[in-house]
Formats: sequence, structure tokens, C-alpha cells
Amino acid sequence: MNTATVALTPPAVSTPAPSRRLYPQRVWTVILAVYGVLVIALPMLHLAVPASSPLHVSDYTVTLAGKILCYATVALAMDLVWGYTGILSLGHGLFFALGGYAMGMYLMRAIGRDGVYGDPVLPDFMVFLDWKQLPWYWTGSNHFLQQALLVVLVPGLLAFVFGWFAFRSRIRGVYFSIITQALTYAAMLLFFRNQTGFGGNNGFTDFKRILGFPLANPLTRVVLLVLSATLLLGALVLCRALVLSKVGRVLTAIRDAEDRVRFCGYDPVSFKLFVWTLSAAICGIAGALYVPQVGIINPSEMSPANSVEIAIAVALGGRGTLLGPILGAALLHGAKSVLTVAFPELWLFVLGLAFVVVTRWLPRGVLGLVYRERRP
Amino acid sequence: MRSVPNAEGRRLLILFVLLTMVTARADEAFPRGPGPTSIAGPAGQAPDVAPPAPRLATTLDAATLDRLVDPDTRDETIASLVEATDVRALPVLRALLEGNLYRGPPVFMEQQGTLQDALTGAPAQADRDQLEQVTINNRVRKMLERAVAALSVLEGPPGERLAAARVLQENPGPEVLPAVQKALARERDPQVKKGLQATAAMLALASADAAQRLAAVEELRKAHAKRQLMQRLEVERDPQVLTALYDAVRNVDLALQRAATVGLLFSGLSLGSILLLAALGLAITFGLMGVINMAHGELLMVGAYATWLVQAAFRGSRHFDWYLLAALPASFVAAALVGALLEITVVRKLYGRPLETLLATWGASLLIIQAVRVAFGAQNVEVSNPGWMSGGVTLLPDLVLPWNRIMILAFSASVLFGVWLLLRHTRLGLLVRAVTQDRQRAAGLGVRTPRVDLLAFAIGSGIAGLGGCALSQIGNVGPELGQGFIVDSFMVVVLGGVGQLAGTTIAAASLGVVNKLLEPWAGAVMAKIAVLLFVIVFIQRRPQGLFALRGRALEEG
Amino acid sequence: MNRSLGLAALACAVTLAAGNARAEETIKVGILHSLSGTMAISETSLKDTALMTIDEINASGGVLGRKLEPVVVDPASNWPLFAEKARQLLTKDKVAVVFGCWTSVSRKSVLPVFEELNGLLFYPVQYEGEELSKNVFYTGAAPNQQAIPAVEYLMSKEGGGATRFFLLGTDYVYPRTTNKILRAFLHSKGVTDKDIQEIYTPFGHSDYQTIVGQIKAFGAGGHTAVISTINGDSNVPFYKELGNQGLKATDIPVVAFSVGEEELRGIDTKPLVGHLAAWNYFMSVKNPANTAFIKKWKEYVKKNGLPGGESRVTNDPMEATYVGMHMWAQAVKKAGTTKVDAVRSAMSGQTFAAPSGFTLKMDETNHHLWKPVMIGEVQGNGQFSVVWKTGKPVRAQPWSPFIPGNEKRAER
Amino acid sequence: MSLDTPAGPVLYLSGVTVSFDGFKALDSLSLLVEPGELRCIIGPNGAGKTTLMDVITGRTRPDAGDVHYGDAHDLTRMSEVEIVHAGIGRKFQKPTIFRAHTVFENLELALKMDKRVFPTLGARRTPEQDARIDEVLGLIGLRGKAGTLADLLSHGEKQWLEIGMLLVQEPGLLLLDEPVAGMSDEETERTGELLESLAGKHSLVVVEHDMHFVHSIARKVTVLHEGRILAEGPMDVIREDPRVIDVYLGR
Repeated sequence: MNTATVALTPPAVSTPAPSRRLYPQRVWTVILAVYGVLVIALPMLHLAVPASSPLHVSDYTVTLAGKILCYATVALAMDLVWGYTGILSLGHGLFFALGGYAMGMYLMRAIGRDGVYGDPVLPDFMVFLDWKQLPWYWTGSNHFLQQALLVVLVPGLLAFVFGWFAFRSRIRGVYFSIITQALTYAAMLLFFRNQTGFGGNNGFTDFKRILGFPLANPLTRVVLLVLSATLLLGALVLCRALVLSKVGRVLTAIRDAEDRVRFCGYDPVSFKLFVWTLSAAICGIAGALYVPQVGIINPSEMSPANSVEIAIAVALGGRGTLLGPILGAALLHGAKSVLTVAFPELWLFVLGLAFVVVTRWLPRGVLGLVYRERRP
Repeated sequence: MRSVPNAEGRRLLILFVLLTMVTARADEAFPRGPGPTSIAGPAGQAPDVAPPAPRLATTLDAATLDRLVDPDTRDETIASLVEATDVRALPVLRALLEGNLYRGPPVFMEQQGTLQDALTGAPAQADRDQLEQVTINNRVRKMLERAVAALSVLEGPPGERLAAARVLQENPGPEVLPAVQKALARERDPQVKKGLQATAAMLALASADAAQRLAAVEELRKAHAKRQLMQRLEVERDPQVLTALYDAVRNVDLALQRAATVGLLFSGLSLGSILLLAALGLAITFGLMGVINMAHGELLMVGAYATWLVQAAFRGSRHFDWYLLAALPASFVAAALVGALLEITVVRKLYGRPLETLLATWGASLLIIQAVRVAFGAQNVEVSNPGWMSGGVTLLPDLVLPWNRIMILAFSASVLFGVWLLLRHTRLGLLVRAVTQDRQRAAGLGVRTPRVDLLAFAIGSGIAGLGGCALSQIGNVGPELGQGFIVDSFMVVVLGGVGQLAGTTIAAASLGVVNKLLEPWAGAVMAKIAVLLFVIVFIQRRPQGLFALRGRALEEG
Repeated sequence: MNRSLGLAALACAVTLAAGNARAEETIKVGILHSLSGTMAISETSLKDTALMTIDEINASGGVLGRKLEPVVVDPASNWPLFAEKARQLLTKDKVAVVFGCWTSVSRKSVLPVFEELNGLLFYPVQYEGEELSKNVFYTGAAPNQQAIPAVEYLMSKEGGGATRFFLLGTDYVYPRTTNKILRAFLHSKGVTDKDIQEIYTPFGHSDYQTIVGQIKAFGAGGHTAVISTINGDSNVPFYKELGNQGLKATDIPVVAFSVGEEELRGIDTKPLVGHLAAWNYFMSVKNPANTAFIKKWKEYVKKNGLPGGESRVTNDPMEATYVGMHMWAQAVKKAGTTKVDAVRSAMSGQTFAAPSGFTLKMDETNHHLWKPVMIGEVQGNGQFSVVWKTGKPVRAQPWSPFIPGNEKRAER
Repeated sequence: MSLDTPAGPVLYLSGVTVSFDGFKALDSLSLLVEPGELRCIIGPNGAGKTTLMDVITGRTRPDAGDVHYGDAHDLTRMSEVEIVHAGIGRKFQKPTIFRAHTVFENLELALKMDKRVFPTLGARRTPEQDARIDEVLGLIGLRGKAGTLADLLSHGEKQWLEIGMLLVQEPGLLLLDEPVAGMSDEETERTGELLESLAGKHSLVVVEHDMHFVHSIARKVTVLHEGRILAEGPMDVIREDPRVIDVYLGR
């Protein structure tokens, strides 16, 4: 009776264990449908259908989709820290860029002798800066695996160290946001310096191949697209499982009443640190997939504006929903691509207005209009 | 020309001194220039004490004018006009210097926009499109400045005569000596006379008489004229003079070092004052009201554009120099209005939701930027310093404090004072503090909090506008103006401690000075990075900022 | 995500629609200049110039009896977006040619796209060289068409016989390469490193107090000149500081390679009279072609009510855009088609009587224009007066002989 | 029933001094709390009540003095989290609960268990824990609302939930800051009963303004004034104390 009901009912309503379905059936179908379109339909239409046919999907669309998927992944990672843990980072662009640079280093080395100066080892920008050998932090950058590892480690480690200090000294809310902004800004200035050894303002460009496959090749492009889509799906599942787990509930609890969490015996610092670092690592991977698809990485990716845009994407889609931010990123960057052509002069108005309207009238974001999850 | 080895040094000296007299075909073998225009006396001997050959002395006539506008004969003509100390040539030379001389024949010159015959000064008519302006380059410009100065010591009000004498000290040349001597002979004003004597002494640096050279060295030391001393050092033989030269140079170097340090501090403070102006508005909107206004930078920009519009309105008026005074209220009001609009449309609905505010205001900033771009164009617009703000005060020859920076320092101080008064000693300030400290209670006491919020935000924005007005005096005025300041101003406010005017001030000043002290050895980029990292680390240590009191930890929800 | 796809599709739809419209009777011309973001300051006027030139060509009957149709996009000073837009122009809009880019990084970003899709890009800005793509025509100056003559002038007697040089630039590839070339050049002229100081400032640097101080200190050594490769936006604060600290051109002249009429619009130039700039065109040069060019520009500005109105000026990159587009039109006429390969071969040796007053030639081999070099002194009215210029156009050396390893580099 | 509360005082403070920028919030304060005792602490605003709590829970480090919990724990050397695990629970003045979670989840999160990140990741509830939660739900009378979002509870219920969250941690010592603030009389009464039922099993320290309430539950009362202990003893004695009347009750 009473005891039983209490003991049994709540789990049913409130705590679906991660092992069980992450989403209701219909949501899954939508997700998988989209995934299917991205990894099967698009590639088919791109590779199989002749360019003349109206059904043909051009390489432009493929790269654009791939690019948007990377942004979406970042937005997802951002939602984890902002939507669920209540930490607004204005420096997530930095982690994204660092992942990109780690991959970019490999791609630069992979150019080999095909560079302008044909130097077997040194990237072009080092040649004309008269550098005689690689700086120490470039050692081994020609090994894909090492760089792939750095893609996760560098952003992760930076996030960990930074977060460890920040969270321990209980910096939260606006203050945290602002110092993250300062961090990415400082990093940007640092990478702008040619002496830093990452190509200065030009960054890395003119990539030729990845793992021996030419980048300017439909198949490579499709593979990258599929990888991006899979990364996003994987990240979504991971994050969803996390937020439904007990850790997820602790995170939301931290967002709502950090002190109570502490007086429940949890150390908020370690939980924040965990999710913060995880989020940064995901951004790193996204960045690594982004670079070969857009063909350039340069310090402007670290500009405060870019990081704010990530937050915007999250708010636009609806934070604390995981699916929302993905949608938000897609809308934001899709809109950018369309509007910069449709109304080159006016698109900023549309964009700016969108931010104002969403934050002001749609606190739950666009997703809040179509799909309403009970919690959190 | 190669960098000069010592053997050729003395030649160089002469060359330097005589540059003005040497025609384009000058032959290195005759450092004193081609015969006819040269001056008696062997190389190394003081050409400037030797009286110039009288036959050279030319007075202004049609032929001279023609030679003056002909590049091949221009240099010698200028020199000879100066040696003739013919003050009637002054207007023509000035016209040439300012690019108001037109090839004829006859040669025309332009005075206050009206054409006249350069020789007679009689008003003349000519089709401007046909007229060919006589252009000059830096070398000639330098010679002309010297020439004009040389003739100006002979007439005009004492102030100008003295100024002219000073010009000749920095820009010496042998041909001016007759003019100086003539002036000395007839000068009555004691001050001007002193100046002229100094000039004469300096001109004697190359004199054959060691005593004269010593005197010259002494004068040059007083004037910190390192360049001339160094050049003499290369050719001087006389041991006594040499030691004097070395002492002088060392002496000057010391002075210059002192100047450098003072200059460094000044520039630090100046940068600080700019940061302060950029941040003061934010200290109210963010510091007191807790609104993260990402469009703050754009409010600065609005202020700057308001200044530009006011200036445009003043163009051509004779009060142009005072447009800034009108621009101040204009920029304040403009920014305040934009701010008020922002508050009503966006911020008001988002109080207590700082992160949403951040995003919404970011969107607003995009709107403002693009609006300005569409309205006034993407290019920068020109905001020129009024006369009383351009140039600077020369403390030492190497330490010039620009007027605009001094003014901005003073201005930021007064704005700071104003804000302090407003917050501490006005009813509005009282209300603002009340509302920002305890909204509910204030409301309970019958304060109309929405109105106070609106006013406070508008005022904060207005102050940002004032900042923009000041910024327009030292930098770009363009749609992107604000973007460059947003990070910095947030840094300042956070570092200073939210809601702490004193903190904000000190934070701004120290950031400026630290930045400037680092710059010389770390370079501009690393200096800025270092400052940012410093702030980040500092906030780790003191999350409350410089000035917040360590209080009992309160419960956070 | 599903939305993203929808949007991508929409994007195609929109652009395709734009594409198919009147595709038959018009030739599409892509215009790839930032209209927003940091580079909008410089690039918007190039967009306007391009549109003006298209109007002009259309007014004279277009090309091959077909009108030119501009496709304007805004890469928003965002380098990845540049690449995306380039791809879009070439694959979606099927443009015959693209006029665009300002910064080196934007060019580097689009270069792979143009090479992959065999497109045609006309790049109108002076740059650092060290590059030669068969898909790009460079109508701006290479270093030997701007920097080196300027320094030679400074060292000449007329230029003040400078023996010490202060190389000041914004920290990015153009200044670095240019200064590297200049240093090598100065060495070849016997100038030693102790007489050269090289300093870089970050992008958008706005506080030049310290730098100007350093210049003064360095200048105390006498016969000093400053060679400025400061990037557009930082110039206003730099020159204002220069003026207010009383650094006169007659003592220490500053020669700039990135400061033209457009940049000077932001400054009161009276304190700056005598400072120099090296370009291949100045608005102030007097010749029929230029008078016509300026007249067209003023009319275009008035007709379209562009911001700035009367105060709008012409400058070197605008002239380069104008020349480039006309040459392309001639090449198309000559080739009788807009096919890239045909047009490319038709381009070589094309000549055009440019506003600079010279008849410019597109080099047969190296895709760069032969250009005259002019040195101008800043006037009180924001214009330049030419104090020196080459007798005839100079051939470009994209691979500067002053950079080791280049001498043996074969030009394609 | 907490394990580390042997004979001898549960809580032992001596000579504790805390000063903020000159102002002494606590001035060489000494305090003993016996096992199972229900102690009320009263005092005017700024007397240092909350600071006292902060010191005990490790949020504020004393400038001088000892703070011991049982004889095993020197609280001045422990972090807040460690102190919680040692068995001290604290309830804030303003009810702080996890509004986005259900009552059940609130209690579940508070459960006594390994609370480091990775253990939490794999955490599963044992039947014992479910039983414990259910028991506490009964105690605080929220059994019927286990599935409700905590945000939707009434003020009083929130206070109880917070107390319940302390109880599932099975603390030895409970610090309650104004537990009945803003409660209806009826709620206040029930709270009183709850606390009295807890006394004995746990040691309780209650900071309260509501003299009526204090009187209804108090056995021993400590009066704080300007960071010092003004008086200590049974409520009836305290009420007669002239100094107390002077600084506190009189008004």
C-alpha cells in the first residue's frame, strides 16, 4: 500500500534509468530518419546522381551540411554545461578551434612536398618566416593518431585546468562567462602572432589530403559528412544518457541550488569539472571534423563573437533540451548561408532580430514551440 | 646613398648642411656644390660664418619667380632669396610651401581662395583647370620652412619672430645666417634676442673657431638636439670640443631617458583614462544594475557618430573649433535614447535573467551596427580634433604630451566625478542604489522601480555616449568601433569589483599602466595577452574584485 | 537537424532559382567582398566599383551580346565563409568569373576551391606575392611594384637620403613578407641590421603612443624613415598620434603601402602633409582616363545614393578592380566564350588604358599586371600629390628575388 | 542514528573568533552540545547566529579557536563536503531544494552514499534506500507527493522536504536555521512535533526568532549577543535574565 506506492511510483515517472529508452518512439524515429537522410540519401544523391539531374546534391550542399553538423555538435556540448549545469561559457569557440588546430597541424604536415615551397617537413608559413626546423610542439604532428589524441586532450586539458581554478574559487554566473570570454580573446591574440608558430592570421589552409585521401574529392567529402553526422548522433546519445543518469540530476541540482548540493555531500566542483571538460572535449572533436571540411582554420574562430554565436544557437533552439541546440545551430547557420546570398546587405538585421525575439519571447526556444519535454 | 663610413663623414656633414644649395647634378667631389652657387672657404671650414657671395643675393623679380617655379633652379633660387634677406619674397615662399603657387606665366598665387599675380599681388583672373600647381616634396618643404623662418625673424610680431628662431634651431642651414645676423642687429625684444643668439650660436657648430663650436655645443645641449651633436661628433677633431660633445650627448641621453619614463607613465594613464571612459557607463548598467549589456560598445559608437554629426553641422562655421562642446550633450542624449529604447524593448523583460540579457543585447548590438553601416556607410568617418586639441605640449624635445590625450584624461576625471555626484548626492542616485540593492523593499517603499531602472540604464548609456565622444578624438569612428572595447570594459568593471566606482577607476588606471609598462619589452600583443591573463588569475584569487569587502558568505539560491 | 536539411534544401532552392533565372541570356559575375564584419570598411567600395563597371560594360552592349549579371554575396569577413561562398558561386550560380577578396587569408581560403573547380578569380589588392595560381589574376601590386621603389625613393636625395629604417606593420603575412623582402633589399644596399628596426602590432591595435615614442628615439639617429605596413583600420589612431606628437614628415617621413584616399577619409590630414604612400594609382593623377573614371564613380555614387555621397573617393584597389573587369571582358570577347581555359589564355597580353594614365598589360606568363609605381605625398585635402613615378609600367615579380630559394623558382 | 557521537559532547566550540574587516562577528565564543540534545540559539540580528552555523559547516574559517565534532573531527580542518559526510546536516533559512526535481528525487539525491562523480554515474538504488526514503517521506508527511515537482510544493512543505533531505543523510547533528520562518501556525506546530521526535536520535541546533516556537520546543537555550554568549540555560531562567530582557526580549 502506501509505502509500496511511494517506493514504486516515483521511479516510473521521474527516473527512467539510462539503460531504458532515452527518447520516446516518435522522437527516435525523427532522429534516425534525419540521420539516415544525412548518411545515406545525401551521399547517394551526391555520388550516384549525375550533376545534370535536378536531384543531384552538389558538393556545396554536402560541405555545408557537414559544417552545420559540426556547429550542431558544439551547440549540443554547450547545452550540457549551460542548459543543464547553468554554466554559460563564452569561450567554447576556443575549444572548438583548438581541436581544429590540432587536426590542422596534421593536415599541414600531410601536404608534404606539394606546398608552395615544396619543403618536405616545414609548412609554407614556417618557410617564409625563415624557420629552420619545427618548433618542439610540432613534433610528431605528422602522425594522425597522435593529433587525433590531441584533438581531445588539448581542449580537455585546458578546460580541466581552467575549470579547476575557476570552480574551486567559486566563480559562477556572469563572472565565469566573462573570464571565459577573456580567455578565448587572449588565445586569439596569441594565435594571431606569427611567432606563436600556428600561421598567424592566415592560420592553416591549402590542405591537400587526409590519411592519403585527397580532400578535393567527392568520396572523402561524403565520408567526412557521415563522420560528422555519426559524431553528432553519438554525442547526442551520450549527453542524453548522462542527463538522464543520476549525475545528470546532480548537474541540474547544481544549476538550481548549488549550496544544497554541497550540503547534500556532493562536491559541486568535481561534477562541474567533469561536465565542463567533457563538453570541451566534444567541441574539440567537432572542430577537428570541421577543419578538413571548410579547408581553413585561423584565429578568428576564437573571436568572442563566435563563442557568443554558439550560445545563441543554444538559446535559439531551446536550452536544456539537447535536441533544441542542434536545431538552433542548424537554423542559425543555415539562415546565415541563405541570407548572406539572398540579402547580403540586410541579413544582419534578420539575425540580430532573431536573437532579440527568441530570448525575449521564446524563453524555451524554437523547440519549445514544437516539442515539449516534461523536464528538466 | 650608403650608410656613411667615417672617412666620408665630414663630407656628409657639409652635404647635410649644404643639401639646400646642392643642385641635382651635385658632384660628390665638390661637397660645397657646383661653383657658381657655392660659398668661399675650404671644406670643413665654417661655410656659415663665411659671408655669402653678394652677387648671389637675389631680390624678387619676374625672372626669379620663373626660376623659383622651375625644379632645376628652384633650390638655388630659394637659397639666394634667403641670403638676400628680401622679406618681400615671404608671401611667395609661403604660397609655394602651402601649395598655393601656380605656374604661369605669369606665376599666380592663391591667397584666401583668391588668385593674384605672385609678383605684383594684383588680383588676377585665370581658368583654374588650366593652372598647374607647383608641387614640392619633403626635401624642398624642409628648405622652404627654413627659408620662411629665416625671413620671419626679420618681421612680424615678437611671438612669431621667436617661433621662427626656434625653427631655425631645429632646422639649421648656412644660408640663413645673414638673416639671423641682420635680425640680431636690429632686434629689440630681449626674449627674441636671446632666442636669436642661441640660434646663431648653434649655426656656428661648424665654425672654424673652436670656442664658437663649444658655445654651439652648449646651446645644443640645452636644446637636447642630440641629432646635431651626434653628427658633429663624427667629424670633430678638437679634443676639447670632443669631450664637450661627449658630455653633452651623455647629458642629453639622461634627459631623454627621464623623458621616456615620464612619457611611459603618461601613456599608461592616458590608456587607463580611455578604458575608464569606456567602462564607466558599464559600471552603472552592469556594475549596479547587473545588466550584461553586450551592446555597450555600440553605445560608445553611437556617441562617436553623434559627435561626427555635430561636427558636420559645424563645418564651415567660424565656431568650428568649439563643436566638441555641443557634441558632448548630443552624444550623451543620443546614446541615452538608444539605451532607453534598448531597456524598454529588451532589458526590462529580462531583469534577473542575466544570461538571456547577454544574448538579447548581443542581438541588439548586431542590429545597431548594421543600422549605422546602412545609414552612414561601412567606411570610417572623419572626426578631426579641434584646433585646441591637436598638437601637444612639449615638456622636453622628446616628450610631447598630445593635447587630446591630456583633455581626455581631464574629461574622464570630470565624468567620473559627475557620476559620483549623481550616485551619492542626488535623489535619483539614492533611488538607483535603493532599487539595485533591494528591489522588493524599494518597491514596497513606493519607489516606481521600472522608472528608476529606465532612468539608470539611460544614464549609464548616456555616459557610454560621452565615452564615445572622447574616443572619436583619438581613434577610428566606424561601425565596428564598439566591438574593440566590449571585452576590455567588462574586464575593467569585473576587476574593479561590481558596483565599485573607485574600484573601476583604479582597475582602469592600473590596467592601462601595466599594459604600457609591459609593451616596450613584451611587445603590444604579448602585453595585452599578459594583462588579460593577469585579470583572469586575479579574479580567481578575488572573485569579488578589487574593492568588494570580504563579507559573510550569503546563501545563494 | 531535420531543419538543417530543410534549410540546405531551401538554400539550394533559392540559389538555383536565382541561378536558372535568365541564365541563358546573361553572363553571371560573382562578387565576393565582405559587406559586414571588420573588412567591410575596405571591401564595400570594391563591391560598388564592380557593380559600377558591370553597368558600364552592359551600357556598352555587354559581352558577346549578352548582359553581365552580378551575383553579390557577403562572406562577412569570415574566412571559412569565403570558401563556402566561393564554392556556392562556382557550383550553384555557375558564375563565369569572380571578383573578390581583400585580405590574404581570404584569398588563401578560397584558393583551393577555385583550383578544384577550375574557377577564375580576379584579386584587386596589393599583396605579398609568394603565390601564383593559374586560377587567379592578380591586378594589385606585387612587392616589387610598390615597396621596393618606395624605399629606393626614400634613399634618394629627393626622398631625403634615408639611411635608417623603422619597419612598422600589423602582424600578418603581408607586412611580414614585405618587410622580409625590404630587409634583404636594404642589406643589398649596404644598410646594416643596426639601422633597421622591425615592429609589429596586433590587428585593430589602437594605441600607438609607445610605438611613436620608439620611432622618435630611433629617429634621433638621423636620416630615418618609417615604412608602414599597418593594416587599414589601425592607421587612423597611428596617424593621429603621429600628428599630435609633432612628428613631422620633414624630419621622419612615413611611407605607407596600405594607406590610400579611402583610409585618409577618416583623418584630418593637415598635420600629416608630406607623409608618403606608394601605389600604382592615385585619385589625384591628371589624365582623361582618370577624369572619366572619377566622373563615373561620382555619378554612380549619386545615382545609387551610396552613403558618404560627395566625400566618396577612388583608390588603387578600386582602379585595379575596374581594370581587371574590363580586361576580363576584353578577353571574353577575344576568346568568344566565357570558358575559363579559353579566357585564361586570352587574358595573357591583354592591355587596357587605365585611369593611372598608363596602358597596363596583363603579363603573358605570370598572371600579374604590369603597373606603374607612383609615390605620393599626403596633402592637406586628403589627397596625394605624386612626387615620383616610374616612366613605364613595371613587370611584377610574384616570387621576389630577395627571398632565398625564389631565384630558381620557375613561373608557370 | 549516527555512529560517531560517543559519550561527551557532540559539538564543541571554544574561543572561536571570526572577524570581517575589523567587525567581530564571533568573539571568543564557546559552546557545548550534548548528544541527542535539542538546543535553541536565539539572539538579535547580527548577533552572529548564521556566522556560527557557517563556522560549524566549514563555510567560514574561524580566525581563532577550536571547533570539534565528536572527538574524531576537527571541523576547522575539514571541507564543507567532508563535514557533511562526517554527519552534520544544515538547513538554510530560505528553503533551498531542487525545484526541477520531484520530491522523491530530492530525497534520492540526498541519500547517504558514495557521492563522487564516477560512483554516482553507475549508482543504483537499493531496496534499503527506497525504504529509507519512504520512511522519511512518512516522517515529513509528503508520501502523497513523492512524484510532484518540488517547485510546486507549498512553502511549509518545502521546509519539511529540506529537513527530510537532511534526515536521509542520517546525520548526527542537525543545524536548522529558522525552520518555521513563514509557516502557518498549524505547520509550525507540526514542525515542532517533528523536531522533538528527532531529538534524542539526532542532536539538533535550532536558530530561531519565533520566541513562541522556541518556548514550545526548547529545553536549553543559548542567547547570542554581539558574537558572544550572553546567557545559557533553561528557557524559563533565560526569560528572567535581565541582560537578556535588556538586549532582546525587552524589545
